[in-house]
Amino acid sequence: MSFWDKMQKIDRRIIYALLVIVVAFPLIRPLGLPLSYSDTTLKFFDEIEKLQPGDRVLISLDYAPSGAADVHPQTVAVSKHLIQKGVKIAFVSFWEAGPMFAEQIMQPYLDSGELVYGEDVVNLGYIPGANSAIRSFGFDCVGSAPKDLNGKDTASMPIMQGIKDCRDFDVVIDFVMGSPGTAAWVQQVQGPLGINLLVGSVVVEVPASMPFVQAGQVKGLLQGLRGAAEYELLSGSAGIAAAGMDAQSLGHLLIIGSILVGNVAYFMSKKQPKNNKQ
Amino acid sequence: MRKEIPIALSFLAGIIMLIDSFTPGNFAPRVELSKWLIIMSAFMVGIASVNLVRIHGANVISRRKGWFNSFSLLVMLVAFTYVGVMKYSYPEVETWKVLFQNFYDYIMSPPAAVMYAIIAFYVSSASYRAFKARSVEATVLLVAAVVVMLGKAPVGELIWSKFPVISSWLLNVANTTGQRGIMIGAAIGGFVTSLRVLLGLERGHLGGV
Amino acid sequence: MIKEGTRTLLAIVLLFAGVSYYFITQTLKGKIKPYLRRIAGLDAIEEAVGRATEMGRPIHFSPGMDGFCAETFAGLSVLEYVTELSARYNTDLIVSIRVATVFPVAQEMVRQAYLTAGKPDMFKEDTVRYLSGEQFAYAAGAMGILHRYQCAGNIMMGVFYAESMLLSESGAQVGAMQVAGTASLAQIAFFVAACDYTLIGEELYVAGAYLSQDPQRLGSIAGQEYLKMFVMAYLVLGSILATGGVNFLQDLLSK
Amino acid sequence: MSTDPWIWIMGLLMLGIFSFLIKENPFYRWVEHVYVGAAAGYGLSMGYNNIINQAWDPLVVQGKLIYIIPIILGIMAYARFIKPISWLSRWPMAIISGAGAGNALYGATNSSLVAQVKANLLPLNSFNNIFMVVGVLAVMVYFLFSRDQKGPVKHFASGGRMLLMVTFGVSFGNVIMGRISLLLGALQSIFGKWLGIISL
Repeated sequence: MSFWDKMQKIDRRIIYALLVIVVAFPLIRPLGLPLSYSDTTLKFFDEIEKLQPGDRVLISLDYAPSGAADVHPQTVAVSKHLIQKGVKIAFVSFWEAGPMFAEQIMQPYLDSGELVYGEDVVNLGYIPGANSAIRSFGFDCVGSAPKDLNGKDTASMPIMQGIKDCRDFDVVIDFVMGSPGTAAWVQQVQGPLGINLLVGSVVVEVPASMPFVQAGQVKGLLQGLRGAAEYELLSGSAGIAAAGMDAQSLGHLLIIGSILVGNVAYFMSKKQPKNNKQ
Repeated sequence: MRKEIPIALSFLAGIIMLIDSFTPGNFAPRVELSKWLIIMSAFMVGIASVNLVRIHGANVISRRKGWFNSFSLLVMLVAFTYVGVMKYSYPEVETWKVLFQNFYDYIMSPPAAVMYAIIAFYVSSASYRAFKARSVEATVLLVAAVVVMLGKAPVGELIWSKFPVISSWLLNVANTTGQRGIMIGAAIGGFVTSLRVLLGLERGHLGGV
Repeated sequence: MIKEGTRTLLAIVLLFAGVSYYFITQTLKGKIKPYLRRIAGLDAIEEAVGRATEMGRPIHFSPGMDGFCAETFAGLSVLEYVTELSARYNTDLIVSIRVATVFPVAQEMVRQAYLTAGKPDMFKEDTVRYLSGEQFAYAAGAMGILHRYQCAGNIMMGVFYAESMLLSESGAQVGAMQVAGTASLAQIAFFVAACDYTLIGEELYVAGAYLSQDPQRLGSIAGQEYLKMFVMAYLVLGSILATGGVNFLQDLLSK
Repeated sequence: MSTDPWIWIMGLLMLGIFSFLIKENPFYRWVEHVYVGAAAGYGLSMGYNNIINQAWDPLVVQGKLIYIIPIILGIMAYARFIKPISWLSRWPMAIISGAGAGNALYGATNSSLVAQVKANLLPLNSFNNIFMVVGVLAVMVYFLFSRDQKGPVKHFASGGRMLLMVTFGVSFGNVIMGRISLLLGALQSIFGKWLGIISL
């Protein structure tokens, strides 16, 4: 077996080890590579900048722990910016795991007394039923979530006063990693009611969401951890996402490199005469 | 009757949804039905657990190979459910709340996060093994993938300033075109399948029980 | 009575429903005999089962991650076909399930298929296995199955999310021949990279009808073809008119 | 290094799953089962919460007697486990799937079909527009199944397939970034929270 044949059949665990090293290194020693902003992030940011103190925003948390590393930093960055602007936030979720993320975000502000529960912020909990639930909530918010996560009546909360359907929120943001998510919000609520819809998505879902952005149904889109990093820098508070950008760059280089080496090995071993391969 | 009633119910539910979509204001039966759907879906959650308890309970009782794993599964299931029920029943007791959050943060989330992380490893080994310029088609796929990667990572901009431009054209124009073609076709396919469900022609989900 | 802005939509729904209904009934009556071209990936399924027989290892099948939707229905018709092949070639089959409501249906389907093939004893209690409702817990279980049984074939047909790469790369690691089919846009790329053959989008729906040769399904595919051609004509005409500054066809869609 | 026992549980469970990268092994198998059990328990407790909030409270506390119907329908779903009456479980399934189909008929037509067709009725006056109009048609031709791909149809269809390959390449390249950020998240937990090598 020649060198290139061996390279073709390299043990995958060597690649795995390289990937760990390459991604972990910049976590310990950041390189600080520059970053540019994508259009969809700028549009997202502009929509949020237009909001005034006292406006109300609905945040739909449609993700689970498995994908949280790519989308949760977005939720953190955007919520932080909204709270700084004095905007009130209602959290809801159509994924079982969603409500826990809202708790994580709200808790520090509630503990410090910066926000008052039921007035500045509310966690409407998880509503089962996927697409049907999104539709039903979109058309009748309080009726579909009569109690919050802790079993308190939502109808009497100051933050929910005057909210009939989702049009009564100034902006609706869906943070999402799959289905039900963007497509359901667009098809079941944005289409019929014409709400102001922004989406923060894991990167995987971005290509599938692009047609909705092109068609104007989604007004702004944050794309994965990089979207979160861009948003952090735009709103002036660099956090965990910005710190991860170097690791992403090196990880990309490794994968591009392995595609190149894999191809070189493929062509070199094809050139050599074969006797022991089919 | 065992077949006709479900088909009739299915048709009725679908028509209520459709009428609501095409008439102004809220169609009252739809508002009610939506709440019913939420309640029924909540009951469905338990079906999966009944399955698990049957399978793993049997493993433990007859001491099959790997019964200890099945036992651990059942212990986790019961413990998590108990803590959750206590948390909702006594929202003022801090212990249950903290315990529930800890179960979630330290037992349920970590394996999920690692499974997702493993994808990164698999993507790298799959790119090494499979992304070969074997044919024109494969080469097209490969080049598009590499250009987009270089356009996305900050380091690509340092290599050639045009990478982000080309990659955003690929994402916004070429990708949107391809996705749109698939989407329009799939919408027609999905329409026809939904129609068959509504008319009771597709009833795989009603059989087998 | 009809909501503003949905009139055209209603007309489209009625037109499409009418066309589909016509083709389904005509095919059922035998007046139309729909023709479907061969889909290359389907030959690969038989090859995978044959190969598994030679190696004496089982085939793994997954009907995807979702409940009863168009893709799952199509996936289950492929399962029926795979079970027939498994009976014909005497190859063991393992079906892993994520959605609780799909479980009894798949189990019944496999049992019936073995019975019809005259090999009822090939069906075992653990031929069809419910793993977990949680996405990655299911994936963890299915990866375990692929490795523990060293499956020689891995067939995945239905809705898939992020676990597509986990399942298909695990299959590749144990050297399984893999055929996947999905309409989940984001995942097709992973299947294309790691599998031997991938059915893309609508090919999956058509595969279901093609394999079952059920006239009612074939009829609806025939109707679909005409609807698609109608939409294509609309697209061409609309763009030509738009070039001349006439936006009649765009406006029509918002009425 | 952390002294919190919960963090240690987290770290060990993570290592258990990671160990699969080296080889399938008993430790992995055990963590796999613990994970399945935890997920089922979490789902059950959420389901309990929802039944109390959405059904039991309205029925018992607010006296909305009509809610007895969906509750009975919900319980009927469990009839599948009792052979002689298992057919009863078809009723709730039928309602849920029928409503889903009704929603899908409207949703798919409205957003995926009409909105996408409308967005693609572009004037043929720029390269991008011509590309999009011709591209969408080519992809749709590739998905025609009632005729064999011969002659001009073949060229058009293979152009469509080529465009699909670009689309999948873009998806793949685009996704890598997301996957690496998830690996990053996991490594931050292990090296940061657990072992304390990096500060967060």
